[in-house]
Order: sequence, then structure tokens, then C-alpha cells
Amino acid sequence: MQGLLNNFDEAAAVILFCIGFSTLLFHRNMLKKIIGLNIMDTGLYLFLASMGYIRGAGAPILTDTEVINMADYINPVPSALVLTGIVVSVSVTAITLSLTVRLYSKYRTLNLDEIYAIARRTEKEEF
Amino acid sequence: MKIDKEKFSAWLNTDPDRLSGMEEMAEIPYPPRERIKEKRHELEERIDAQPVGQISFLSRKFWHRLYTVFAVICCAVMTVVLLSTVAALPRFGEARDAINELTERYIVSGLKETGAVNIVAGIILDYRAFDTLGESFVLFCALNCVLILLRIDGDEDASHHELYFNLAHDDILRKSALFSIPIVFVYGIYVLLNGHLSPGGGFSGGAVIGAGIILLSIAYGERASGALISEKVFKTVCFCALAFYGVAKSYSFFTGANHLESIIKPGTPGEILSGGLILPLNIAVGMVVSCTIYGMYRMFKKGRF
Amino acid sequence: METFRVILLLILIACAICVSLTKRLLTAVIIFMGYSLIMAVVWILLESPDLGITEAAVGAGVSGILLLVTLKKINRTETDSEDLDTVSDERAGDGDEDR
Amino acid sequence: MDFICNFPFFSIVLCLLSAVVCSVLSGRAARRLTLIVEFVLVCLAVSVLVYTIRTGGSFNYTMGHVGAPWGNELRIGVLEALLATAFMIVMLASVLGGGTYIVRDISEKKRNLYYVLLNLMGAALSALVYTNDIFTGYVFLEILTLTSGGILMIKSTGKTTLAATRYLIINLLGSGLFLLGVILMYDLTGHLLMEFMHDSVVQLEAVGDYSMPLRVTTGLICAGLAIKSGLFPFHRWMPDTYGNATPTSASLLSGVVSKGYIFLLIKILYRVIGTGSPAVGAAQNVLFVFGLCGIIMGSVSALRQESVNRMIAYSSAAQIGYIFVGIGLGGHIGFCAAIFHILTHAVTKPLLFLSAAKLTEASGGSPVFSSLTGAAKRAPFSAAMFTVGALSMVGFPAFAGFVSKLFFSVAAVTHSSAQSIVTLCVLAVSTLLNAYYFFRTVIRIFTPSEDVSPLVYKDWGFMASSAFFLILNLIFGLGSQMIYRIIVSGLRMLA
Repeated sequence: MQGLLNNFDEAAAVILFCIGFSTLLFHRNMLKKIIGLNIMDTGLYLFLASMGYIRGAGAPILTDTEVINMADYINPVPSALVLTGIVVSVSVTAITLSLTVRLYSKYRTLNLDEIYAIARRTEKEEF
Repeated sequence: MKIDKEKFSAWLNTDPDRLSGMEEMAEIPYPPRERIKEKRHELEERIDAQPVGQISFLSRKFWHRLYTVFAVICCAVMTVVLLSTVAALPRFGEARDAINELTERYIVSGLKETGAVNIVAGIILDYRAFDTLGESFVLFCALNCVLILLRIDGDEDASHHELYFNLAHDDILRKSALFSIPIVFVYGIYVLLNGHLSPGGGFSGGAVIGAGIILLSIAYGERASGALISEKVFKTVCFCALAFYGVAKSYSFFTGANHLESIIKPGTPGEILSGGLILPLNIAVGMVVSCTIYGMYRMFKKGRF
Repeated sequence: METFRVILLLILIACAICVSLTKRLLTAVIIFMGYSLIMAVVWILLESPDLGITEAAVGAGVSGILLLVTLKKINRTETDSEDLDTVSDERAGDGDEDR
Repeated sequence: MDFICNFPFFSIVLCLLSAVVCSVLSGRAARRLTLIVEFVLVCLAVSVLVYTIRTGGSFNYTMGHVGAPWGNELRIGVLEALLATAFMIVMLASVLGGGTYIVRDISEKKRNLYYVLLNLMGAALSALVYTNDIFTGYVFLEILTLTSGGILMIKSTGKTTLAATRYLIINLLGSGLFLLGVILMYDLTGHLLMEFMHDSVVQLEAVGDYSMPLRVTTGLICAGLAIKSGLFPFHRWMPDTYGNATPTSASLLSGVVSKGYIFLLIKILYRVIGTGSPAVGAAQNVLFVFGLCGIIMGSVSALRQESVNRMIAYSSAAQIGYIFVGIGLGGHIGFCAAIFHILTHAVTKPLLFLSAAKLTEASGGSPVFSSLTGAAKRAPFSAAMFTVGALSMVGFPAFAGFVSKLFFSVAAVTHSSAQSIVTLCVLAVSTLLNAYYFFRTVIRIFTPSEDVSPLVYKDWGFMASSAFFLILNLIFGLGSQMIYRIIVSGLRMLA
């Protein structure tokens, strides 16, 4: 428990990840699923970024270009990785949203269970 | 963007909106919700009436439930395991194992090697540029998938694509947009161009500019934003910027791997024209991103440019 | 600052739970946009201004716009009563072909 | 450094650039460009394979002017070159063979986008096979996922859209878990390049700190990649996806995409965590059990299907199970069997999908078994090719499937008693089931029927590609000693 309180940021990030993960897995509504996906991703990025944080250190933008002191800056690698990750997650969001639009225009509902039911019964295929 | 002088003066004199007769929002009769529900219900009943075939619905439901219970248990276990893992990790906010020769070199000699004051920009566009190259192509791939799903080609039935909301005649939106759009653009361009000196860079700048163009199109209609980015411009910019990005980065990978002398020099640190390839790459990425985002918006809204 | 961050993180968790509990989609989308904004602030507090800018532009801006456009489109098509008929006929036709 | 060392890098960049160029071309020109590029890729991969075998060692290729551990790296050994060659040949042959169906299934104005996605997929696969950097692996993994979703959804019917949605959701769950694993791994080791991560892991294990997080990390990475490749409880998207997609997409998805994920998993197990680590042992046991379940469930479900496409799809689920059983058995011979089965499956499944599509077309467009009766008369060449694929899948001697089943039995026998008995039993049962459902189909195809209206046109692309697959199948079946030696030396280089 003490460990969790010490690592409160990471713990919060993991909780966010799990909430997003379960939303993505269990919610039957496509839009909710997509929001869940985004929450899952931001949880991951928060986890990564909070690992690079060092108390008392500043952002990794050099203030003094002559004398560079290591202890003044946080770990820049997680920031770089998260930047890449954010782009990936916005791309995924766009694709899944356009899939949602297509599904809606065909089946007139956002609920995946209903979509399966309609597809199964009208198309005589086992879904 | 062209602002019609006459219209502008009319706006200044707070004339009533000239296009107000064409407002689409009021024209469309919204059928009452109950009727839709009824229709839907009918449809569902008709579907239900069809024979289900040999699939036993009950057993499917049972399996489904079993699956769900199992998945819920798995998620709960995963949460507990992850939390206990987090508790076992080193304390938050302390320099830990991840601070090693990796970070040291990035911070201490990053400026000398890449010419970027913003170390993160140096990492993503120089040290770990291959990831970033991949990342831009993820966006390109997403754009293509959106085009596949939502673009309307020629004679296809486009009825489901018509979107009836059009805020272009909303006075409040227009007037607030008039003040905010220049700020958004200037901010986006600043973030884009100063990616190697201050926080930001190609992607965030491009996203801001893209959002600005979307705001323009919402507030002033498609014609205003279409004058800025038509389909031709969109295609050309995406093609040229991505091709430039790919070729430039390949050149630097190739020279780096074969220990050849690169013609690109980092330049004086801290100046706007420094950082070697970082500035041009940021501009290329920014152009791609803003076009992509606006293109996606258009596809979602109308299915064409 | 530490306390402030902790409070923000708690709000984030609350937002995430609210998103999966709310009934209305519009509320969920707006909560999500707020979530992204708070996340941007958290990143500033974690000394990563690059991420703050990007998250504010992408999470609250672009993703939010795309979600809202989708929602708008879906609402509109839902109220399109004639469509339901044509779609159901088409669907019945599809089924026949498959058999 | 020899000039040939640049070839892996060239192949990735070539794919990316041709994807960009394809986006402004017409559909037909894009197809030509893609075929040329894929052919060049095959040549590049073959020359890298020959080079690595001749020099007998692996080499690292720095992406950029700063070397390890600061920059990105590619790492090319014999195994990577072998896998890349196989994947590229399968891609070329699938694109060549499915040409008529691409024209049929995809509207004309969107056809160039299909080739854009195929090119991106080629780049992602090569990068995934060659990469030495775990985060680069993640980025290109995402490209692979999105492109494979894209080539599914491009055939715009309700069924494919639904199948693509399901596929993407499952895959995104997998990517989330995998990314979490990567992040934890970075936190524990402080590196992103595989060798350096491995050194830190060894140190951590020696000290004894963080054994729990290390186990969790291994579990997360394995779970993520297993979900993405369609291991047993997560295989249910396969029939919809493979059954409804255009044949080229189906053969690419089953032939190379899921194999790309599995190869990344093998690479991480070998090069990052180390196969000797207790964490890997635990993960292997779990994968073993799920692999066995996957074999049984896949085969049994395949038995119950009514259409040929869905039957082949469920059979794919069973084959994924085989591969994971190989990984779970572990040891050099287990991994060797897994990799050999990756190759076998990659050259057999596309052949089955393509020829099944031809047979379906000859029988009036319905893939249901009852309408396939007598399809051999209508399309004799495709029927012959389908039979070859079926024989290989069942494990008929002289074909590749036989050798991989042999490898699995050897791996099982060399293992501890309980596991070996279970594996052998499952192998026997699944071979029987395989034989039953494949031969049932083959017999039905060759049963004479009244209405004979043969396919009139000759599809040269299909003929060429199935000849490709047949030759590869025979090479793997008859020259298995050579392939075995290459794989073993490659595995030794990985460690």
C-alpha cells in the first residue's frame, strides 16, 4: 500500500489503463469503445511520462547552452516516445470512427450486439 | 482566404445576415422521436420473425455470458497484478535506472550533435528518427483508411453522407472566429517553426493549424476553407511533403550508416535557422498533419472536398 | 504542486469512470474532451510541455472534433425516417441472395 | 561495411516511398508499381539471405549518424533474412494471384489506395522483421495492424466492415497490452535496443530485484502479441475476417501478418528476456496450454463449417495453435519447429485461399460446400492446387506440412514426459481431424456433377502465383535439411 502511495502517478495511470481497457472490451457502444481506447492510451502515456519525471528537474529544453548540468533536466526519452504514441492513437481513433459511421449507415445502430444480431439473422451467416 | 470587402463592411455595420434566408437548419423537419422508435421497433420485429436457423440461441447466450464472466475476472486480476507491480517499482520522482548513459548523451551532447535546443525535438527527429518516420506513415495510413471508408466516388449513393448541420450563418460563431482564427494560425505557425527551440514541433503545430482550418470551415463555410485547401492542394501537399520527408530522412540514414559526410550542418544553436534537418522536417510534418486533419474532417463531414 | 497534481489525477480517474457510466453520448464526448484538457495540464506539471501542447491540440481538439462530427452525423441520420424503410428492404434482399 | 548491408534499409524505404507514389497514381499503374517493388524486395531479401549465410554472422545497421545505444538500429541475421524472404515472396505471389478478385471486389477509384496499403504493409513487415529496437517494433506493429484493417474494409459490404471492426478492436486491445509491456521493460532496463535491454535484464536477474515486475512484463508482451496473432480464446474474429475479405487480403492476413507478430514475439523472447529466464518459462507454459486448446478448438470448429472459406479460416486458427505449441515446448528444437511451421503455413494458406476463391467463382460464387460439388471439372487447375494445399496441411510426405509435423513430434519427444505425451496425442487427433475435413472437401470437389460450365478465361497471374507456392512447398518439403540448418544457425545468432 505504501508503495502505491509512493508511486501515486503510476498507480493512477494503471487505473486509467484498466478503466479504458475494460471500456474497450465490455462496452457495446462503438463510440464508448473508442473513447475507452483513447483513455487506455492516455493512461499508458501517463505511465511512461511519470517514469521520466524527476523531482526538482525542469523540462528538457536547454536554458543555458554553454554549461549543461545533467541534474537540471528530466529524462527526455519518455516524452519523445509519448509524442510518437499520441500520433498513433489519433490515427487509430480516426479509423475506428470512420468504421463507426459506415456501420451506422448500414445497420442504423451503434450497439455492437444489435449489429451482430441484425447481421446474423439477415445474412444467414454465423457471426 | 478572401474576405469580401462589401460583406465585411456589411458585417461591421451589423446588417442582418444576407444569407439568413438560406439557413438550412430551420428548414429541415425533424420527425418526432416516437415515430422513429416505432419504425425501429417494427424493423426489429420483422427481423425477429425470420427463422433463426440451426443456431441455438440459448446456448450462444450461455457461452456469451460465460465469456463475459471470464473476461471480467481476467480484467480484475490484471488490475490487481498491475497495481502490485507498480508498488514494486522504484519511487516516483527519483532519478532511477532509466537515467543512464542514454539520457546523459541526449542531454549533454544533444545540442552539439543535432543543433536543437529542445532535446525532445532532437531525439524524435534525429536520434530516433526512424520511429518518427514510422509515426508519420501511421498517420498516412489512417488517412488512406478514412478515404477508403468515407470518400464518395462519383455515382455512388451519397445520401447517408449528407450532413445537415451548417453553422456558417451563426453570428456569434462567425464573430468570435474572426478574432480567434488569426491567433490560432499564428500560434500554430510559431509552434511549428520553433520546434527545435521551444516546446512543440511539426506534429503539434500541424494539429493546431489543422484545427484552425476546421474552425474556418465551420464558421465561414466550405468555400472559405476550400479556397485554402482544395483537393488538388491537399493531394499535392501530402505527396510532396511526405516524399520530401522520406527522401531527406533516408539520405541522412544512409550517410549516417555508411559513415559518409552529410552536407547538412547543425548550424548555430539557438537561432531559428539551425538544427540541420530538424526545421525542414518539422515544416514538412506540419504540412502533412494539417492537411491530413482537415482532409479527415472533410471526409467525415461530406465525403468529398 | 504535488497536491494539485494528485487532485488532477483523481479528477482524471473520475472522468474516466463517468465516461463509461453516462448514458448520453454527447456527455461522454464532452467529458472526454475535458479529460484531455486536464491531461494536458498534468503533462505541464510533469515538466513535459511538448506533450502538453500536443495533447491539448490532439486530444481535446482533433479527436474531439472528429467525435463530435461523428455524433452529429449519426444523430442526423437517426432522424431520417425514410431511410429506415429503404434500408430494411435492402437488407431483406441481401438475405435472400445469401440463401 | 559492404554495400549489401544497406539492402534491408533500402527495402523499407522503397516500400514507404512507393506507397506515397501510389497514392497519386491510377489503380492500374499502382498495381504495376507495387508488383515491381515487391519483386525488387524479393531480390533484395534473397541477396541479404545469401550474404548472411555466406558470411555466417549477423550485422547491425545504424539508422542515423549516432550508433547504439542512442539511435535506432536494424539487425540482420540469417533468420531475419530467411523470414523476410519468405514474407516478401508470399506477398508478391498473393498480389499476383488475387488480381482478378481485386478488380472484382474493389471499386475502381479506390484501387490505388489498396496498393498504398499493401506497400505500407510491406514496409511494416520488413521493419518488424529486421528491427533491433523494441519501440520501433511497436510503431511498425501499429502500421501493420492498421494496414491489415484497411485491406479488410476496402471491400465495402456490411460483413467486411463488421469483420474489420471486430478485428481492429481485438488488435487494439493486444497493442495496448504490448505497449504496456514495452513501457515497463523500458522502466526496468532503461534501454530500448534489444541487446542492451538483455544485458540489464541479466543484471536484474542476477541481483534478484524486480523479479515480479519482470514476470508481469513478459506476460504482458506475450499476451499482447498472442492476442494479436489470434491464439485460442481470441481466434473468433478469424472466420469472419478471412471468409469475407478479398482473397489477396485473406491470404496476406493469414499468411504473413499474424506470422509477423509471432516472429516479433520470438525475437523478444530470445533477444530481450532470454529463453533461460524463469519468467519466460512460466509464459511458455501458458502459451503451450492455449496453443493445445487452439489446435483442438480450431480443428473441431473447422469440421462444423458449411463454407470452404470459413473452414480454411478455422484451420488457420489451429495452425496458429501449432506455432504456439512449438514456442511453448521451447528449446532450440521447439522454436525451430515453430519457425518452420511459420514458413509452411505462410506458403500453404495463401494457396488454399486463392484456389478456393477460384473454385468458388467457378461454382457460381457461393462458397457453400453443396454448390462446390464437381468444381474440379469446371476449374481443374485450381482443384489440383487446392488438393496440393490440402495435402500439405494434412501432412502428406514430400510437402512442407509433413516436415513441420515431424519437427513438432521430435520437439515433443525430446521434452519432459507429461508434455510430450499430451502434445503427441493432440498432434495425432488434429492430424486426423485435418485429414477428415480437408479430404471431405477434396472428395466433394472431385465428385462428378451434371452441370459443367468451365471457367473460360485463363488467369495467368493465378497460375504463376500458385506455381510459386507449389515450388516453395516442395522446396520446404524436400529440402528440409537445408532449411533446418539455416533456422538453427539463425536461432543461435539470435541468442
